[in-house]
Amino acid sequence: MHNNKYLRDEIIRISGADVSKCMRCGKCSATCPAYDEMEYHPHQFVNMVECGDIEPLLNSESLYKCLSCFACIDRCPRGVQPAKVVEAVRLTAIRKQGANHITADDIPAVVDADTPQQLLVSAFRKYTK
Amino acid sequence: MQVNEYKPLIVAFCCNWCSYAGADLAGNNRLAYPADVKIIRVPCSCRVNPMFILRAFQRGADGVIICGCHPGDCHYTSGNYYTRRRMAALFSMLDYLGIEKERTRVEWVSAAEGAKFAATMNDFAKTVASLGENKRLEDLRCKK
Amino acid sequence: MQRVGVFVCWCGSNIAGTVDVEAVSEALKSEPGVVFSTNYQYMCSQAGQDMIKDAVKEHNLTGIVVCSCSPRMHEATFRKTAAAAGLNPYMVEIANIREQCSWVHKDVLTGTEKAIILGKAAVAKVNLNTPLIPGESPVTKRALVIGGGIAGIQTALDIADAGFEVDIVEKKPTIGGKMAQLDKTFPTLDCAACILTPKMVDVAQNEKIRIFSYSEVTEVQGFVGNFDVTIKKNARYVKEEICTGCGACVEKCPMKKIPNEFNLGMDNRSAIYIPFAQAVPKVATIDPNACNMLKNGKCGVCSKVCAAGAIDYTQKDEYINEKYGAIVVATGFNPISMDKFDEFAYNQSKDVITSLEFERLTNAAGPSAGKLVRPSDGKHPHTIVFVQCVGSRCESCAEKGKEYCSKICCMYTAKHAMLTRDKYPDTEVYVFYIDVRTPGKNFDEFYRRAVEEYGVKYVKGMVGKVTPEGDKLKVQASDLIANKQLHIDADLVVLAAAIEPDKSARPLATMLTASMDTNDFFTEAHPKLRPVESPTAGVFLSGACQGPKDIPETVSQAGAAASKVIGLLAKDKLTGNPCVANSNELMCNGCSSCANVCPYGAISYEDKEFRMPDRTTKVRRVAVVNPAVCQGCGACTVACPSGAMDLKGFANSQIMAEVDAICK
Amino acid sequence: MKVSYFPGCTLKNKAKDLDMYAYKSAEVLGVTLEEIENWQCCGGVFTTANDEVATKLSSIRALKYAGDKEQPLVTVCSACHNVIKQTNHAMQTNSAFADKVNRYMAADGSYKGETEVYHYLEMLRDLVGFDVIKEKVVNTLKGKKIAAYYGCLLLRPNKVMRMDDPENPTIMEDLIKSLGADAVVYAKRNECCGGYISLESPDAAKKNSIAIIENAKVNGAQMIITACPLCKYNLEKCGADIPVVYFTELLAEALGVKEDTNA
Repeated sequence: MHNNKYLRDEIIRISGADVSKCMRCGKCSATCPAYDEMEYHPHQFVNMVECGDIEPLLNSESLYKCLSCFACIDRCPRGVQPAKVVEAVRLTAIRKQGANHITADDIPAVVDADTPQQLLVSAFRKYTK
Repeated sequence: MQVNEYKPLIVAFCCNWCSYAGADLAGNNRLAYPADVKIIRVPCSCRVNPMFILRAFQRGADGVIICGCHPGDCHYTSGNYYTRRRMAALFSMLDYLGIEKERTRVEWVSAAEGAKFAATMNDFAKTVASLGENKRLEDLRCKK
Repeated sequence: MQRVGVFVCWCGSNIAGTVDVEAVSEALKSEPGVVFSTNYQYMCSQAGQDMIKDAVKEHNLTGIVVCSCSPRMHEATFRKTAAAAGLNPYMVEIANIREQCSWVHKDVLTGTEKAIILGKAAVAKVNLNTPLIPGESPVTKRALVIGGGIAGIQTALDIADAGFEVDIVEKKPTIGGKMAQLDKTFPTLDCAACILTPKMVDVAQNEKIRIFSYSEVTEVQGFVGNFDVTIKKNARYVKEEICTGCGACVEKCPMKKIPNEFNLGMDNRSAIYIPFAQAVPKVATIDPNACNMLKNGKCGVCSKVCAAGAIDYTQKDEYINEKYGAIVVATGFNPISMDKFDEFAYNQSKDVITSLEFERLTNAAGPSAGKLVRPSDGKHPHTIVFVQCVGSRCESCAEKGKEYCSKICCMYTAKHAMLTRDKYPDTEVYVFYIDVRTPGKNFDEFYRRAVEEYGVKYVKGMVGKVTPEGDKLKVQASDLIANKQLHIDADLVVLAAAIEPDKSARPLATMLTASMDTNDFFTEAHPKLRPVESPTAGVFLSGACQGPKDIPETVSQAGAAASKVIGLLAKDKLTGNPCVANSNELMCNGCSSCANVCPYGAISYEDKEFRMPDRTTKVRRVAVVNPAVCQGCGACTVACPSGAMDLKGFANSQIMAEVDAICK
Repeated sequence: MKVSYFPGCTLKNKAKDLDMYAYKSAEVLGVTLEEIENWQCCGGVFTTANDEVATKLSSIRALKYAGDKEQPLVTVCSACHNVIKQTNHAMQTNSAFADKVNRYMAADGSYKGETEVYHYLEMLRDLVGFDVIKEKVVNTLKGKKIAAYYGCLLLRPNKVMRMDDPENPTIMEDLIKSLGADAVVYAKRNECCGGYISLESPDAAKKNSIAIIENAKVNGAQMIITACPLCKYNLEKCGADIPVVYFTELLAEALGVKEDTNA
């Protein structure tokens, strides 16, 4: 298994989440509304970050599936805050040069007459740097 | 060349039931704190006579800390409440005399709080060390 | 001048690893009063103790300083050694150079330096020690058991068996506790009522045992051997001695819509009620918040139908004072509230229940007469989901639940799942678990049987959300082994709620000055060696008030607590702590400052005649300490304005000498 | 009573109703919403990472503006509320973050987290009072079965938001009841509608939204109210066959100020 200690520590630092508190109950994944869209699920994010197995996460579409609905944060019995871990990994990915997940050119094709500004603003904040 | 770092002299009065046991627990868990702290066992924090504290400062102590059970948890029901009141008055007087109030402290440490004991002592020792040597109440005749 | 011997212990490498023991014993040799100083590998061993005894004889020692582990560990040991050598045991002082020196400092130089100073302080103190002789106090040969569940029942029966009188105080109208609400018990599956109710009857019939039901302890004074306890007997508006428990009043009472606590609100009872058929004492109780007669003076039906004339609407709360030699706390547990866990929809659907409610649902005497039905519509559930660890094992920063494992849930859930599959094979049963914890005799075998023989589906994972929709409960959960999110349409969801100490425990602990942990479980005097005693002398712990426990454990702890109580009550006299306050009557001016701060009322005043220098006599009021009541806190010594009050064993001069030694 | 008001980007555009009815209703209830000058978009979502500072400055400017006027800051869009409240919480609890922020803010003066942030719903509950609203109702909504949809942003993370019980909230239900209608309680009212994922994976958002609407309908809902433009968009987009309206619109209707705004 790939063990990237530097990335691991960096992700833990910017997320402010303590992954070592996880007791492997899987409640984050049980509660996740985007579970079916994800290749790696919230509990795997926590576990893989703890193990330093981060490359697969950085390259996974799962990063862009988390809704930041914070259900996992509120329901985790251990206070691990999985959503913050996912966010930290996503930032690690998109902060690289040219790694934005969407561009303005993608937008006209996906908006309709009712699309609220909020949707575009949120998506850009989540997907781009 | 060896640099002689200033080491404060700290007297800690610990009640037998909570804080002394808390100090023991800190030991059991190998939680380090400075050797400058010397503990005197008393049955209850309310046994600490202001006289003892004055004597300690007179003899060159740099800080005095009193540890007792948490309010409401005193083995003798109410001893720590007496401590709290008496020490508030004493410390304010000492402050008036020039013994900064950072050199005196009352802290509640339960028998289960080994970590708190060590943290308290580390913090107190650091605070006292930052104030430097206490000379205000020292009886120079005691110095040989 | 004392002749002091110093004995420095290596404690193997525990002390000798960080402290140069040779240097310590050498340095202390030159302290005033020291005539002998040595060091040894294990001072507490037989050889070490013999060394002390020999030195006492050889060097005519009058005082001993042992530089070793904490006095909380071995002070008693070395006091015995001193006594065996013919010294007064209180001529021993311990310098704690392990817990407070070698274990917290890494550098040998600093460690040794500090050890020497601590040793000097102990020598300075022992120089001022005086022989102390403990006082004696009589023992009241009666025990009080607080709580009438299985823990309290077993403790009371065992104490009574030894021939001592026992009183049980139970706040509910009947004894029996949680066990009376259970259906079957794991892992043998015998019926709880079948094994509990005979014991309840034994209690009722035992002439050594008195039951104060519907009562609570309101005040505790005194100390080990001599507790003075006030018990409040709440008015039940029924004369206990006369009521026959026939139940006519219960039947005729017009107020029938009161939620029945015994069935956890799943059915109703009347305003006058007997909690269950086998209640002990089997007498009716009127609920003052529900009774029309008590609320607005209109009704009186129960009084009319009572052939025995037991109803008394004017009954008042009664306070009883009683003396006890020992007190056993057996206040038990409760499941925690599910309010903070509504992702499981406990407050949104009747068909989401706790495991204790499930017990009542499957109990033949329960609200559904033992038929497993949904509380909402009375239909048979075909799919049941059990959720483990609801509120247990939560990190404190999660702001809900308890940090500890509730210990009993894995086993009772296996039991529930197995019994359901046994009785209703058409039911699908899922158990969502984080870990299955089954350390107990025949426990794991039991759990495996549930899986292998009864086909219970154990899923490693947690339920995340329960959504009531129509007559289904949509359960969204994770299956960590399959790495899938599961969606199950369940008919009934059962939550294994964490357990917590009864709410009455905290105020009781304050009354008893018994210590508790942060979860409000009572602390034991030693977690391994004194598991059924509270650090407060004379107070003992039985059952779940000390920590989560199943029935076998509770019963064995109850028996252990009883044996400790019997050991105490078997003594005619207790030797007290000699480190008590004493007043120098020549200095005392009778101002009462000391009596005002004494938490035990140990100080009284006497008029005493004094001879004056001019040969006249004068009568003065002076303080006198009752050594049997004084606990030696020392509050009075500081309050005394004239310096007359001092504490034996921790005298002003002794502590001052320690301060001097440290600050030299 | 005067309060500072942060409308947010969508309320000036696609969600004009949410904004307009918020003003109208507040007026009836004796509250003046003073719109913050030169407010900037909150960003739509709160970036949880500790080292994100610039993305939170617009919220801090708004907070400081209200703080300088010694007014509470009221928001009405769930997203704005979430972002601003979480930012404020970070200012109060994370001193390293606060230091960095104040270095950026040097020109405007420092801010420590002293402003109180209220969602419009909290303002109704805590500053106005549902009993007061009840008295001001002119068009009672009696007989209507209305389901409140909270979504995720109003309630979570509960440690920061502290609006209500995050798993069984009642604030919107209490509002519905005070307007005379029946509140439909359903478990999925705090589940996510899909949020911004509808841009990339409309089907995923659709699945979530359908489940929510289904759950509300099974429990008897004839209408859904929400505080979030994106929730409204997602719930409508999935093919809802019951109306989804902003809670302020419902409030305005009950208070009798809906018609004249239309006129």
